[in-house]
Amino acid sequence: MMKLRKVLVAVLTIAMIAALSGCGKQDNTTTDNEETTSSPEATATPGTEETADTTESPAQDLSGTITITGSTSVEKPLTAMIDEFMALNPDVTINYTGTGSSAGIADTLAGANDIGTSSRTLKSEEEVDGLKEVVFAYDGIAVAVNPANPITDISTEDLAKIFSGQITNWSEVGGNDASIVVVSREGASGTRDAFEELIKLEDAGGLLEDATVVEGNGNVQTSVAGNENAIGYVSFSFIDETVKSINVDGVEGTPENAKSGVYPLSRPFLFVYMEDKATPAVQAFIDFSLSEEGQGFVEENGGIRID
Amino acid sequence: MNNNAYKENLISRRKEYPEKVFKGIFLLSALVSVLSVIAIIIFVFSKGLQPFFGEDAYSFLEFITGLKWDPGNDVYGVFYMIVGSLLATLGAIVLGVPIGLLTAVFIAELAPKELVAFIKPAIELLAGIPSVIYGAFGLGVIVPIINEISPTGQGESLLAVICVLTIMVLPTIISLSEASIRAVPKSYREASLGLGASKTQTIFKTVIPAARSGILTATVLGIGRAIGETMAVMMIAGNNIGGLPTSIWSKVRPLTTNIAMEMGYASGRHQDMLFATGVILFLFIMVINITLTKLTGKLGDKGRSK
Amino acid sequence: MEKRKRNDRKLKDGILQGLIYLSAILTVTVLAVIIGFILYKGLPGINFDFLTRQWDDRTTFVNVERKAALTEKNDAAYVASLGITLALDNENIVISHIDKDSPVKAALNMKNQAYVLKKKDIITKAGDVKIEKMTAEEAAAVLNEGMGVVRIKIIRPGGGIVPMLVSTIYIILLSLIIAAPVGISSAIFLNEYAKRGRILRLIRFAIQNLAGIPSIIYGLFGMLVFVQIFKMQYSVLAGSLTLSIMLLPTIISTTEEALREIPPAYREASFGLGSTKLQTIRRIILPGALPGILVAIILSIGRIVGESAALIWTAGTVAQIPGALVGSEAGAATLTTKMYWLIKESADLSTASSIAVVLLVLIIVLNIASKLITRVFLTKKGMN
Amino acid sequence: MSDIIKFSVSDLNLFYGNFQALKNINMKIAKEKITAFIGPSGCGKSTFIKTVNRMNDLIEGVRITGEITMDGVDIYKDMDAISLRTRVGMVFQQPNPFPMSIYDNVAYGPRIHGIRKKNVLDEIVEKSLRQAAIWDEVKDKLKKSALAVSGGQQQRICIARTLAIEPEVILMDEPTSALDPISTLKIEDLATELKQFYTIIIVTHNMQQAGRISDKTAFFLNGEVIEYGETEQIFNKPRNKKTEDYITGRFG
Repeated sequence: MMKLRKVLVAVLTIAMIAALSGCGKQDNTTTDNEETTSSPEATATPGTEETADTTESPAQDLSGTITITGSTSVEKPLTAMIDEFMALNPDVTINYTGTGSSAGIADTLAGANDIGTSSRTLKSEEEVDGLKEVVFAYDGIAVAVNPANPITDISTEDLAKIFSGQITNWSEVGGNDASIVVVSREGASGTRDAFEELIKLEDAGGLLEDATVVEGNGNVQTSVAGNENAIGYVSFSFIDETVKSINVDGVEGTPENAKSGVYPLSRPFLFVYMEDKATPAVQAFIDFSLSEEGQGFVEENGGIRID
Repeated sequence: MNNNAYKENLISRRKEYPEKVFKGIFLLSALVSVLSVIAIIIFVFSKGLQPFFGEDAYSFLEFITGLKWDPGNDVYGVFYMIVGSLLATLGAIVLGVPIGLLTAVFIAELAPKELVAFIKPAIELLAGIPSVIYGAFGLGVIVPIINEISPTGQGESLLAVICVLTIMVLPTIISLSEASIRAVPKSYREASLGLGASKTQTIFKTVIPAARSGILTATVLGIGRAIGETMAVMMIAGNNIGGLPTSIWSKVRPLTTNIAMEMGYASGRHQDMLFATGVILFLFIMVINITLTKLTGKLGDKGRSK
Repeated sequence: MEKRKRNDRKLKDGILQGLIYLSAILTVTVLAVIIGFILYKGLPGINFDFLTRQWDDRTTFVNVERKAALTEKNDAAYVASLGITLALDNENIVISHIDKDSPVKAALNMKNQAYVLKKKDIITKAGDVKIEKMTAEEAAAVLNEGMGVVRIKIIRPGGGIVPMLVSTIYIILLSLIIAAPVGISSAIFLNEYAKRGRILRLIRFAIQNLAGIPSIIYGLFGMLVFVQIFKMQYSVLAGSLTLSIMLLPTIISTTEEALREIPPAYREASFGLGSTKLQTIRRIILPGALPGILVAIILSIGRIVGESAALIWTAGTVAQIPGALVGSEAGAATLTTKMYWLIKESADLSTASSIAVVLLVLIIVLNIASKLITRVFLTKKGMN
Repeated sequence: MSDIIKFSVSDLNLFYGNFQALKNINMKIAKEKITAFIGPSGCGKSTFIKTVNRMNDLIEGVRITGEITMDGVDIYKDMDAISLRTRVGMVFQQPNPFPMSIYDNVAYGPRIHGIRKKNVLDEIVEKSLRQAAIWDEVKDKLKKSALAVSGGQQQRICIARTLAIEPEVILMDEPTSALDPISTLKIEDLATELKQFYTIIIVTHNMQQAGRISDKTAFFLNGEVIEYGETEQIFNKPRNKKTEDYITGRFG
């Protein structure tokens, strides 16, 4: 018994130490990026020789933390921009949490974030004095079907009928004789709001009660990829080869078409912020997002440039 | 024998104080649980009941009997979710209890020792697997299978939910049933065998009836787990925005997933309504708990009268 | 007649036995299929990088002082002035070799702090020249041009689970630091002090209720109280506090069981020698219950590792090593919440399954640990 | 009677809830003598011995009326249970050493009373083990678990553990009922040794044992003291018919 107790105490202690030192170590690996070393070779000062590139030189000494919350659809271009911006301005920390467009805008109005992101236009009740909105990209919403589905084109009217349950069989829109499985997003998703608005689903009677509702762009793709007769919608920036993106009103869902406005399912990506509370860092980040450099990231990540 | 003096005064005074302090600390710690329950009830209920009071209150009757959940249009009905939750739980119990009980019988009565040494850890592992993994399994294996066989052509369904929940309640039911089967005195078995009953008859006519209170407790706990499960179910339920389920191929939107799906996004009344859904869920759990207390209370009485 | 009756009975017995075996086989098969599925999907994704890297790619600009004295190598992809060799990997220019005396080991980031370049770091820009979509040789030529300080844009590839692993450990430690003392003290009160009566009944009822509350309700509560009202934001502390409450019933009941196993004779003997209750608890009861308490802690760790619903809305889903207990830098995804997030947001079942493999290994280790403790304890107890 | 009185019990009643376990006990117990309590199971003798060091306090629902004094001091009113128990040690029916080493078992009492010095503890441990007549058997394995020795040895370790707190009184609750005859004899010899220094009260089922070692004997029945007197007299010339029946084995 005696021995056992000692052994147990020892084991516990070792485990604790191991766990603690484990985290300690992890900490080290991350913090040693920031550690200052007084290496004799480290004589170079930044920006002395390479000041030509004005878009990325950290001219002002920006610092502080920027909290961004809101739409999850903007994630890919946004995180790419954040990554670059933080690399250029090491004293600025930007935290982005995807909470959905409505929550992001609400957070901004409540002062709970520095920048809100939205993947739909503002509703009238959200437009408040002092709230500034900036379009930093456009996005197309792709209509996704299973790759095995022969259908290649659909009209917005048919989309509305399918998502409201008036059309229930693929043969009615030129496909196989099979019932349509409708996949939609959870309530308060910006993509869903935008999609429903663009196809005027409300006029057609609202979303079919029996539609499958899943959380997140990823789950839409999994559901559509896993079911031959499914139809869903995802942001351009998320679409991959497991699903097939079909033409809408005869127009292919490409960034060019969306930008030119021919593709009917496109929407803006917005930053919203309170103008009077914006710190220099916030302003700098928004400027960066609109710059040539920032727009490059939009394009690389499936978004559409604003110009 | 005469240095008792050091005991007299030292002991009683010096020890009294920490004794009381620590007793207080222990009592306070024990009360943390009580306070937590009270806090959970107060916060969840006060937020969850908010939309039903005051100006432009939402009708509670419409909430509780509603068949459609459409926050965008200020429509919040949870009746179809309650039905979905109950059906899913019922299905999981109807399948899970017999399978679990028979597996428990196998482990406790029939399996050779070497096999038990293998199966028991396996079941413990089953109990320890995070529910998200069950969800991934449901999404990756069960849903595609149902895709193939369902008349609706869709895998996300009540059936998928029941399958996953059945698997998830099995460990609870097996381990508790096994324990209560093992607790049945050997003399019962001997008596039954001695009267000429076969081993199987003995198990079903003597052992299981004797262990029934334990099995009942296991069932109630299984119900609790099934009705409260969230993440695994959310990935495979379909989560339709309205309509009562009509068959096992129908989609369902259990109460738990309704909360989990929209919690990150919701604000204002929408968020309050998710808390209201939580209140309904809480009430169900309370009923289950009280049943359990009654059940174990009865169990204890029986034990005493023996 | 007799014979038919007997045959009937045999048939019935046979069917019932068949059902029993079928159930047992079904249970084990289900487990095998689940684990097989996870391993099949997840194992290919497990490698050294997966276990040791950060989750996100990390972009940094560094300044490197080029060497004056050049060591030439007969390799067109070798950058002599920097002492590194480049290679093309997945259309990216990566560092494939670094010389011992390479100046990139003294690279400085924009804050003038050391940022030592490593193998497999991706180079996307040198000075003003983008070197994406180049061959290794072309890139080497670009980097070799010029003298003095060059600014390089580096992407350190992520894709590893280190932040989640660390966050999980943080949350485990923090939750246990809060819940274990409270839980163990509660168990001591219930088993050693409490007298039968209303308070005891109330406490027991509360604990039973806590045990029954689904984790999603804990999530709601934690989000409302800790995240919003106490303004902790999505943070490790908010997550840990939520989990601590959730863990209480497990810790209390397991500890209590261990306390109950301590023979009353020990208590009697201790009291008979004039020790106070506290002394008896400290010297006799707690040491005796230690194995049970350890099992309680292991069970709790298991629950923390597997928890998702109560953590997603309290600790968030950001893959980072939390830099604080509360606030905007304290958000932390555990392995399980990240796994869920992966399925939800990026439909990446393979990476999710790789995380699941890690989780399975953790769970198995925990199960074995608790088994060992119980077994050692039992054999020791067999002595008296 | 030249005996010095250690304990004086008057009108003692004890209830477990509604059940009265001790009825109107009046008794004087002599210092540095062995007093034996005999009687059939459930007669209250064990309950009574536990009132002497207030072990009954630990049981829920116990109510006590009447008075017990030790050296003239009321042990319920004017003394706290903890200091009482350091003066009145107890040896239990089942040997119950703690799951620790022999040394730690014996040192447990002194340690909780604040003695920390190694050499003092060493001294107390050796002295107590010697007094308990077990030093020679265990001196080489003091660091071994106390659970690893025989039952008889365990019981003597428990006695040593009691002696280590230097009590004035030792209560023994059927200390040999779980032991073999040889171990029993050793404990009995030990008890007779110890009475030079300690007041000993022993509860026993074994009448020969009471006859062999005790100076005084009390016979309990149904919670009452039927007869109390010199052991010789109780065994040879019992005044009460019930005592005689019990002693001659016609009863119980």
